[in-house]
Amino acid sequence: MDTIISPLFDVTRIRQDFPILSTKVHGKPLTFLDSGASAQKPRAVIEAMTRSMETAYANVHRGAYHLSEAATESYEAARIATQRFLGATEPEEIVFTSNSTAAINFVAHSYGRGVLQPGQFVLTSEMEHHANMVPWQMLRDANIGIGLRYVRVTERGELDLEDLAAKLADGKVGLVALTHMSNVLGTVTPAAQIARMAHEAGAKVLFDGSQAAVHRHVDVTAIDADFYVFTAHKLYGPTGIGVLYGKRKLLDAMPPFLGGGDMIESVTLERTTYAAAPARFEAGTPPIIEAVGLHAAIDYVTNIGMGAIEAHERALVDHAMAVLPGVEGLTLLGGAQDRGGVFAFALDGVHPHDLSTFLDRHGIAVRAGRHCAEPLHTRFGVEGGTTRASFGLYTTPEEIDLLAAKLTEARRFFA
Amino acid sequence: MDTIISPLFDVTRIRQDFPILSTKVHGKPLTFLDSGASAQKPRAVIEAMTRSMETAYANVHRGAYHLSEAATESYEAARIATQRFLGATEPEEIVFTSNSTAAINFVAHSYGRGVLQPGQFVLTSEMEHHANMVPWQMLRDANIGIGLRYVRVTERGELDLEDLAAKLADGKVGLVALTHMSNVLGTVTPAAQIARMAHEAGAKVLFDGSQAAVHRHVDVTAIDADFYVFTAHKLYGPTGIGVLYGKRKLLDAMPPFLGGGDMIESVTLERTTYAAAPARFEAGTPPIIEAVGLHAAIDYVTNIGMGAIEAHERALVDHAMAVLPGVEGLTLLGGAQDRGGVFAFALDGVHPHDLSTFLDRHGIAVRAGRHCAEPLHTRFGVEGGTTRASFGLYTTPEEIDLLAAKLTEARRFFA
Amino acid sequence: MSETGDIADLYSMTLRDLARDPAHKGRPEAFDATARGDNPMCGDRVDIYVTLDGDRIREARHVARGCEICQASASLLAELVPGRTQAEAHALGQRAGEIAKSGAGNDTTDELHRLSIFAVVHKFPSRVKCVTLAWNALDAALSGVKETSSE
Amino acid sequence: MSETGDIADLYSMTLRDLARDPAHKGRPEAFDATARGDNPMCGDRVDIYVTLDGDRIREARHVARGCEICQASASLLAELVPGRTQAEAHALGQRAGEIAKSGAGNDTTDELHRLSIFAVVHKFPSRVKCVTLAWNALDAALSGVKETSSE
Ligand SMILES: Cc1ncc(COP(=O)(O)O)c(C=O)c1O
Ligand SMILES: Cc1ncc(COP(=O)(O)O)c(C=O)c1O
Repeated sequence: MDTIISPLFDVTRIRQDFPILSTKVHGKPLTFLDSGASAQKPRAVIEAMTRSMETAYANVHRGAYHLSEAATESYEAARIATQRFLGATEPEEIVFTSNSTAAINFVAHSYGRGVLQPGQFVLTSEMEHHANMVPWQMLRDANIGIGLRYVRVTERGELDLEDLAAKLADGKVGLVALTHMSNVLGTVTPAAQIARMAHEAGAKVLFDGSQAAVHRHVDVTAIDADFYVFTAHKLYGPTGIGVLYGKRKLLDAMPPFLGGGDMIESVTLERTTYAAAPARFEAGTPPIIEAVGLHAAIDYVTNIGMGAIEAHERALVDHAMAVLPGVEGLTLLGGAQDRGGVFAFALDGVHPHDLSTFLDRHGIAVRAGRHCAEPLHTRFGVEGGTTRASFGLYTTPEEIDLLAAKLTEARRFFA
Repeated sequence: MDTIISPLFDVTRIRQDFPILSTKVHGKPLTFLDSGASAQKPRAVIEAMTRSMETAYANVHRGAYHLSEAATESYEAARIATQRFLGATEPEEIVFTSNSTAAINFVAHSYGRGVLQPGQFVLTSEMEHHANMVPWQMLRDANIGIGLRYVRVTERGELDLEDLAAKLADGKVGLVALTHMSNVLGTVTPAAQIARMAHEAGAKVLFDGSQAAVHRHVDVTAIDADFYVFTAHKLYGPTGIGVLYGKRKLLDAMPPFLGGGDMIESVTLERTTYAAAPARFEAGTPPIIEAVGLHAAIDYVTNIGMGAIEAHERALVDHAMAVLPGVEGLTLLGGAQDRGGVFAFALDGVHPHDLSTFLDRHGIAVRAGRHCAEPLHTRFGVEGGTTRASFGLYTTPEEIDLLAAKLTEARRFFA
Repeated sequence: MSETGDIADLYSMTLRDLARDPAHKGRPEAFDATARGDNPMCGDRVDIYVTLDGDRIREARHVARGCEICQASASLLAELVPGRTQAEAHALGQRAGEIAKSGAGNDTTDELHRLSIFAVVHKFPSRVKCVTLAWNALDAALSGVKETSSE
Repeated sequence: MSETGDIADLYSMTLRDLARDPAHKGRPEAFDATARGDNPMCGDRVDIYVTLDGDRIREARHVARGCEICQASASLLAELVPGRTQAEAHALGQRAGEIAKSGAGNDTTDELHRLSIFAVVHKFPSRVKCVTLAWNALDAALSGVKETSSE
């Protein structure tokens, strides 16, 4: 198979944008199949961050001088770019946080404690990353009368929509918090349908888009999401910055979470009033340099085109589905119809950790463990963990072939 | 005056380490006097971050492959560097957060709600940055029986230690939370003495070292601080990362704050148990690239020597104290004996905002406003704000002279 | 453009006269509506007082603690809004904001011409808020809100 | 060193035999102390069961759900600790961790020589925890703690 899957998508040229992809690991060319954990960074992102530090850096929002104006402009331009990337209506609906985890915790605190009422429930699923499970458990355990329900996952690794409907039926769910794409099964969930079901049952809906936003074009307005979160480092951007989208009306009704500078309207010793969103939720010096990096990452993927990226990754998924099941002793976790480029599997007789070390010595980076989704592993009876290969826009079919070949070798080695 | 203040400290050479310092603003050489808000970045920091993204990037902690091992090693090396920088006993006492504000909020939530008891008080001061005031107000207003007291500030801009003693006297204060250096007055507080007083009264003590840690050698063990926070972007490091130091015993006793990946020990649908500190407090993907940047910043200032930096800044303060009061119509805020390179002032007849714009057109970056310390401005009767010049290790006496000259010009211009 | 020119352009005679002009300053003894505008970042504060004549503004006055641009904007507001309805006053405020933000100031009507002294502000992006604060407060006063903010 | 060599060094015959060795595996019917070691990141889990003879360990057994290194380490533990006091067993565990971390394994005594199969682990930094998990669990069992973690 040729590496150029689509004439629109020259993966060989794209790989040259990522300096790390030309490094060697243990003397072998790097085969990076762990983008689901964190993606590599294109030169455009690295250079944008460098440029901001070399030519336009200062603290934002409070300075009436050139560098601070320039930094503020870049920071707010990143907000606008993010708004457009997600199809949000206004830039004020975009709150910068430190990662997806912080964004979900924000909602769990500000909306969960500030808006949900005793007797209401949060509805999440067995399929979630811990980031979209532990904050809701902490809310449940805060003894303020908020309960927690889980949507079941089918054998195929899809959300059980009948179970979802059943658990919404009594109208007691105030917030549905579900992943838009599983970081273990690759399953893409039917977000628009879920939002409709939630809204009909009187609930708001949050989507954890940490994986989905990387792999497809997301339009929060079309989906009618109330909250949507993602994290820059998986979108080829820097660490240290994540995104919380919230509908304006909802954000305006939420109390702040963290207190400090930049989120206030006035402070006296006795009483503090808070600024409007998004400032109210951005206490302290924000990730200024990281926002510039995120902006560059959004521009980078947008220039390639989310549609082209999706098509490329769909081709990779098809290729993997053709190749991986041919590896003797390999069992894939889940088999959703709508799935992205994430494959968790067990290899008979080889422990994931041993396998991961073996592959590493061949330059192949995959992840072993439970991928921050312990209940899902329990659900599928693989408490000990799995090995996971996940793709990025720079992944090639040849890399998948190499993986398959080395899996077979590993099985022989550990026999 | 010669720019080389000390033979140990060649400021001309040091300035060459900072690419932005050779840029021009409105056609004038940049005179950056806003390091107190955020400092500029030396090439060493920029390059370390670039290198990490180009050669050693992956998500940390969970990967059994080379790049993840390398990234984990850098991330944990940054923790050890921070531990040494602060004189902490163990690396486990260092928690990475997103900034100082987040670090203080962590303590307000985890220690404030998790350990303090109803009937106890937090004692802070009129002199604090909002970051060390609003979280305690939010704790007070959470209706869990925790009160808030403020230490008075003297005319000179020092903490009133008699008032501190009086407010500790009834033994009801559980936590003293005070700045180690004011970001408005420049006042350095007697941390070791405060800690002793707090401990004698049965209270723990947190220092907001956001300013102090930049200007002097800090040793949390010598001070006997229970908590100490600072923020990398003021220490010539990147945005997106801050530091919470906490004594091991205290951290171990605190419940987590944010929930998600990496902070758990085990997760089931019903029950989650949490990892030990610091992991328990670092939910989600941490600021990996930023930790590398912070490490480089710590190495940078340590190589120059915190003692040399302190001496350089002391000379700058002396110079400013000799020059600024000579500007007609200028009133300095505060006049503490022990002070760092931060000067807030009023210029008779000229509004700070107008002044800041005027200075900007001469290439001089200063900050106008209330510097996230509104109650302090109220205390000193300057509700409308002040203009603030703050120094970094690259500041020269000539820059202070230029400021003084332009202040005089501004007064004429706006007369 | 020379940078001294820049500064002198911003702080034009017209602007500085407006900033000092006592005619529109001070709390009136009686008024029908008032609101306070606060800029938390810089500490600027403007109180706007309005007397009404049916659905039209009869008089506006201000007490401003702020920079010269903020004061000038409040004075110009007080000069321009008498005789206008709430909607008209709001539209004028929007226009003032646009002019300050984009520099587009080639309107032909007289009032709009007066607003064009703020066109130069677009070269000083952090100062746009200084222009809009008083207008936000006026909007708030006319719609019965007590406080507003330019952040 | 060739990379195949590397892998083969890590998964030496000795290590793989230990990992499979049934002699020290299985939950005994009676025991005096037990504890569980969990590695939350990778899902490894080791249960250690100890019977005592006064202040000395008589026997140790394990049930390990983990990689080969983890299993081998648990088996070697079960082989080495009988006859030792809590303090001696702890010291041995510390030594195992040091060897895995630093690669220093040139001890002369017999038991320590056995531990040196883990010296190669220092070239695989993320695997050090696989060696220490069982030893942490033993420590926990002997001091009455029920669970421990290698994170
Ligand atoms: C004394 C003091 N405390 C706290 C902060 C807050 O730091 P950050 O904005 O990085 O959270 C600052 C700086 O803004 C400060 O000067
Ligand atoms: C589905 C999903 N949700 C949430 C997260 C958490 O993202 P972060 O660690 O950046 O907060 C991840 C990635 O780790 C993820 O894959």
